[in-house]
Amino acid sequence: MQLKNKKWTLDEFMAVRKEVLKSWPTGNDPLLDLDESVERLRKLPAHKNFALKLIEAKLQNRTMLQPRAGVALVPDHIDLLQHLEAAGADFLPSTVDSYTRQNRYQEAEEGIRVSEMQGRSLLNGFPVVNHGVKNCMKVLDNVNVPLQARHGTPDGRLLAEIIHAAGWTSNEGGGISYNIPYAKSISLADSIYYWQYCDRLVGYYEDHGISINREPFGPLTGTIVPPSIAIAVGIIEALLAAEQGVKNITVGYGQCGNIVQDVASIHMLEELTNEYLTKKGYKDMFITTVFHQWMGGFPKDEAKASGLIAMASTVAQLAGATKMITKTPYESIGVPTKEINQIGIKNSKMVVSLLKDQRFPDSDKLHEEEEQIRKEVHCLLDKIYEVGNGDLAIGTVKAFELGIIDVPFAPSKQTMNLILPARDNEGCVRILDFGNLGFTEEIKAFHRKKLEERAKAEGRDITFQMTVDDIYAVSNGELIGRPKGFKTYENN
Amino acid sequence: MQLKNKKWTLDEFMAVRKEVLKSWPTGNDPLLDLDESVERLRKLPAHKNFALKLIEAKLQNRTMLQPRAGVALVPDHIDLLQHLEAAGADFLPSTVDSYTRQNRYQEAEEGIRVSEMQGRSLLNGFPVVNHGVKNCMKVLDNVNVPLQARHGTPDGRLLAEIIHAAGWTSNEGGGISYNIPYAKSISLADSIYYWQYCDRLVGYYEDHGISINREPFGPLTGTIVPPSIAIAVGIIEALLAAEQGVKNITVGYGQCGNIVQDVASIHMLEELTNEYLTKKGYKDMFITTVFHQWMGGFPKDEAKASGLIAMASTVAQLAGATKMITKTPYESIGVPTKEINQIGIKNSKMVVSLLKDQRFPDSDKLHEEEEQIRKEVHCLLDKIYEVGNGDLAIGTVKAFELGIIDVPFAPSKQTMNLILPARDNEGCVRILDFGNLGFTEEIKAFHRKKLEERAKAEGRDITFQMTVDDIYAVSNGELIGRPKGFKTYENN
Amino acid sequence: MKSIVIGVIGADVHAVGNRIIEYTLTREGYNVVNVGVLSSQEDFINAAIETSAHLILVSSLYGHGELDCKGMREKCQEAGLDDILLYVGGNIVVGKQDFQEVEKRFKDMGFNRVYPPGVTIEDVLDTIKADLGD
Amino acid sequence: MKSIVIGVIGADVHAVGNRIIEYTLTREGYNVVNVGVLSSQEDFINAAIETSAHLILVSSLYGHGELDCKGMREKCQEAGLDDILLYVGGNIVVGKQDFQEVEKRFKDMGFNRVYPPGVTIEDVLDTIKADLGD
Ligand code: B12
Ligand code: B12
Repeated sequence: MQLKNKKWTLDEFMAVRKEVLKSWPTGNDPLLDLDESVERLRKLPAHKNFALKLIEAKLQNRTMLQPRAGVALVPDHIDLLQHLEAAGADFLPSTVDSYTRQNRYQEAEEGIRVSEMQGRSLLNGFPVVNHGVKNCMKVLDNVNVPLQARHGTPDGRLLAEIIHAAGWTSNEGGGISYNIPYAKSISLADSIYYWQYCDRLVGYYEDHGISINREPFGPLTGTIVPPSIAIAVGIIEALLAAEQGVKNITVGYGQCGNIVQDVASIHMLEELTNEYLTKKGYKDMFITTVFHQWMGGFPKDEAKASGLIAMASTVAQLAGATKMITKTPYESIGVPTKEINQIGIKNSKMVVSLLKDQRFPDSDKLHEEEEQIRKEVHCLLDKIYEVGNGDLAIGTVKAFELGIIDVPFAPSKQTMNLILPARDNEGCVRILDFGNLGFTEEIKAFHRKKLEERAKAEGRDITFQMTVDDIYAVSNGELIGRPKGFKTYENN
Repeated sequence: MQLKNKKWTLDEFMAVRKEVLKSWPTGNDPLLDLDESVERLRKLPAHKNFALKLIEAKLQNRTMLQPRAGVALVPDHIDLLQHLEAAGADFLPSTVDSYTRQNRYQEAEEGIRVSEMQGRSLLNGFPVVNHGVKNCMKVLDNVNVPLQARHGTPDGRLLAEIIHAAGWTSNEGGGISYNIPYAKSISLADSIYYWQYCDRLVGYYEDHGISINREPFGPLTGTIVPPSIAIAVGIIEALLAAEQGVKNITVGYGQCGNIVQDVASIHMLEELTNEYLTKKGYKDMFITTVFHQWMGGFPKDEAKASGLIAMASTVAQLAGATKMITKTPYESIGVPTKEINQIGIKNSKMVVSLLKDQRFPDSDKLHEEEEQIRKEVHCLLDKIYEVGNGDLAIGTVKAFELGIIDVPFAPSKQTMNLILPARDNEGCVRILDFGNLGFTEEIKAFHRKKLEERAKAEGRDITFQMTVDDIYAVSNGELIGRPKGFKTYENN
Repeated sequence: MKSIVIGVIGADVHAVGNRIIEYTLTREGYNVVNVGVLSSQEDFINAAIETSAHLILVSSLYGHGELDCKGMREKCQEAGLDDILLYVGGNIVVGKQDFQEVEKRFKDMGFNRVYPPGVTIEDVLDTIKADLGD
Repeated sequence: MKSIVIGVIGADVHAVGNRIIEYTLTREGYNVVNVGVLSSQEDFINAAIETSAHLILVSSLYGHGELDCKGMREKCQEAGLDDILLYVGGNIVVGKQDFQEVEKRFKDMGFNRVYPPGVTIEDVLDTIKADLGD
């Protein structure tokens, strides 16, 4: 295989498909006949189609809600999802367990067995592949809103086949966003290739008149990721997906914490994704945005976690995000019970419905932050196309190799892991160490200036300790990790 | 007595004082010797002085938190307050029961008796007057932050004497704000007179070097009160208090729900209060603001209530309010337990500390709303001084008689009760029926235009039904009470 | 047109629900006699006698309902209002309490219908209609 | 300089805490051997043998800790690491569970110290010091 950003021919796709379906016994299901699946999905009512419901959603003013949720066994999983629907979830997930994510189906099987034996879920998600198409259909039959698989699987090809055949009309992920934060040693060329397959599968459905949504995973490592890096990755994955025939894409972003920066990011995420898709000639695209409530370490106290959840909801709604992924008061502790998951939804729902007729007003401050992000994203994408000689897939692989694009705190060896972020004195995420990041000197100077403001206010140097303090800060109830004894007003 | 806005002489004050102290046996306590009280209060550490802690607070970026809380019996009340302090309350309250508020001390005594008998509080607050100075001192001794009485007492003179003598260094209320929403038939001239007494008492302490804070009750009836009316009342009470020698004043405002309008209101509350105090020649005033989390009907669901609480906290912090009064997840049900009250504080604290380095950015939209409020408040105050021939106390009484100033949904016969508010299409509180309100035609036209936008969007006329729908809306999880079947996007 | 007496009992000044109850019951075609906030048992009873009302609908929001409602049924009987229906609703006790117990306490006091927080006047229109036999 | 082996066990990719643990223990003067995320029991054990480590500090964040840690003590013994200390911490089980029970399960598996969510590496520096006998 020679990776390039080019729509796979049907033959190429079908040849690989044969191998994919052999990778685990559930791939051998007659329900995986593509043409039959197309016909089955054609009969799916519109309110269960993720893509169609998103089109409807965008016309409304309110941000739609989707929780994360998944347990080992089918009946429990259905019960869980029904609880979340009852609490007001507009879209439902099936969060997939970590063994499946690493294609370790044998261990997932063991997890199912022990869970059945002990009567409690020992897996941290729903093992989609092991359960197979029929069980996934059963899950969809028992809910009244669209279903999406949320996972973190570098090679999620069989998973994609199974969920779409079962009528789940959205798949989260992408060749970058489901590799860099979720794997250690899988090459980026491989994961991009795997995700071309997943996108091509969706393209097949689209070619046959079935709308299916795709959602790049915006937050990446969830840990003070600078907005322009997250947005650039989202745009790349949107472009790669569009090439394979995907039409309905939701680009994502994880809350950073400074409200102006967060609103600017959601605006730029949408604007720039559309800009690049248009510029590269993709037509009839339908782009929506998803805002992830704070993806880093949560405070332990449940009331504090609730405060953070509602604050995030305020920002998502004011920014005009189409969808929001909700967290729960148990976030820092462990996978939530269905009741606790409901709390996160209701808490969020209250806020977005209260504020549905309101938007964050235009202001100079907002425009400045937007312009900064615009400049940075353009800069990164220009460099990526450049090193790829115009091919985005090749450019992405090279850019990661060279550190031109780099993701902080990633487990993966496919990213240089040189850049270090830290917050400025108003809590905006900036970059402290650029590594080889493909930024101009002008952009770098801006980041340095912003961090120097903070360093001065705190009376200390700009070091990794700032980053460490910022990583802990939110779980300690602060946004900026100030040094001990710091008093704001001494600097006013 | 002939009401006018003039500092009472010491003799006048002392003469009335004799009568006040006779109104219930606890007034007969030697601890009520004023000069001894002054000396006692001089020894109070700064961190227990409300006024001094507010000065400190204003230098910080974070909005300070204060819950509402009060139960019938002293030991339980102390336990309650200690729980709230532990949860992170920066200032503590003692919310006073409703019998005491109406000076029905006999019934309060009965409430104490039955509460002792049954081992649970049958009173909705702490009966300050019945418990007397010693018990109030005991309460203060057992906490480490300043204490304030929060009540709703048209004639709270004995209450004020008792709490200040006990070292509680703040008193909420005012001649308008503790009459109109809290009484039926008490004349405004009387309640203003009673509150001149309370202010004069604080003036006495101030004259002797003891700082005591006073806080007009900003939210009034808590039910979609148009901001300019609430702000005008706050300014009047601040001016009346300043005349009697009060120096440290916290003006208040209850969240309305449109974020831009709420931020503009907090800004104008502070700006205009300072403007009038300066214009009228009061020197060395220290003005702070307090934002009340949503004061109308709450949603029943506790998770939804938490969402509202955190959303309110976001607004208070971004607006730069000095203090915020917190609500709890039980708000719609009943007086909260100490544990539930803690949840409200922690939830709020998370949000204000996360956002402490952020402010709502300046924008045209914000400035327009600010300018509208400024215009309306000037208009009301000009008219009030006019009908009072330059005397604010007389002007206020007359203006209420004439309906020039009017408070919606008040139980009191002292306000015309003709004006009706409703939300516009973005949720800002506007006025649907002006009664005799002292607004210019230009201002009225603005309100009408805004409400017509909503009426058009909803395809119905502007009637009281809109107001009724708005009153119910927040408890149903919406800000604007839309007619059944309303779909926002049909109008986009 | 049947008469219903409404009002808010005791030292309670919560006026908003009272105003909406008046508006709603009037719209439904009843003769509504509103004694308003801060009303004593006597205020309710006198209004009921004057207007030959069939139903007294007591609101209590502020938590002292239990103290304020004690003896109301007996006072009604003394005043000759033998068959009058007594409803009570709002936030009738202090805090969140088990409603079954609360209901029992008020039924023991002679109230015919007792409502927990969150039940609005709209929710009971059908019950009123049935109870008043229209 | 005493050696401590750290890493994240199983199919777990949570890398942030691991990076901070490396930074903190290094700052405290230990020789930190980081096997990183997605590490098997063998990865930890081999590293411990190579560096004569006194302590293996296992992180498990994603919930499968119970499945992933089973048999680790036995494997250590087979490898001749008879006295090695085993710590485990992070979010070691799925969901919120009674910690006393969880602790028991992991102690039964042969772990010397077992930590609930929210205990950071800073919180255990003193314990490490004491256990390593400095
Ligand atoms: C950021 C994050 C992610 C990022 C991770 C990015 C990356 N590659 O590193 C992303 C988004 C990729 C992610 C993915 C997943 N995550 Co995650 N994640 C988090 C989150 C929000 C913060 C973790 C973090 O970085 N904290 C900051 C660091 C500094 O703290 P720390 O990791 O806790 O480590 C400190 C302490 O734990 C301690 N410590 C750690 N190990 C040890 C060992 C010892 C001996 C001691 C004493 C102390 C100690 O010291 C460390 C430094 O102080 C947590 C929840 C939370 N804490 O709020 C969930 C959480 C850990 N994730 C969880 C899950 C389930 C997942 C997923 C399966 C997907 C899902 N269902 O959402 C995948 C897993 C993929 C995989 N194969 O592992 C669950 C685990 C559930 C459980 N145990 O019951 C959590 C708890 C969230 C939840 N409540 O559901 N996640
Ligand atoms: C607005 C409000 C105020 C305003 C009132 C303005 C005014 N004068 O009207 C102000 C700020 C002045 C105020 C003051 C006080 N309040 Co207040 N207030 C509220 C609040 C937030 C909303 C009430 C409201 O207007 N709702 C909207 C209307 C439409 O609904 P409603 O009043 O509930 O009425 C509807 C239903 O209850 C029902 N209903 C009413 N009566 C009846 C009767 C029957 C038979 C039926 C079937 C139905 C029914 O129909 C009505 C219309 O649909 C409530 C809490 C809440 N609900 O969220 C607290 C609340 C009622 N207040 C409370 C208290 C304690 C007080 C104070 C003592 C101060 C304090 N501790 O905070 C003072 C009392 C002063 C006094 N002497 O009465 C408590 C009562 C506690 C309890 N029962 O355990 C509450 C529940 C808040 C709380 N959780 O602590 N309050």
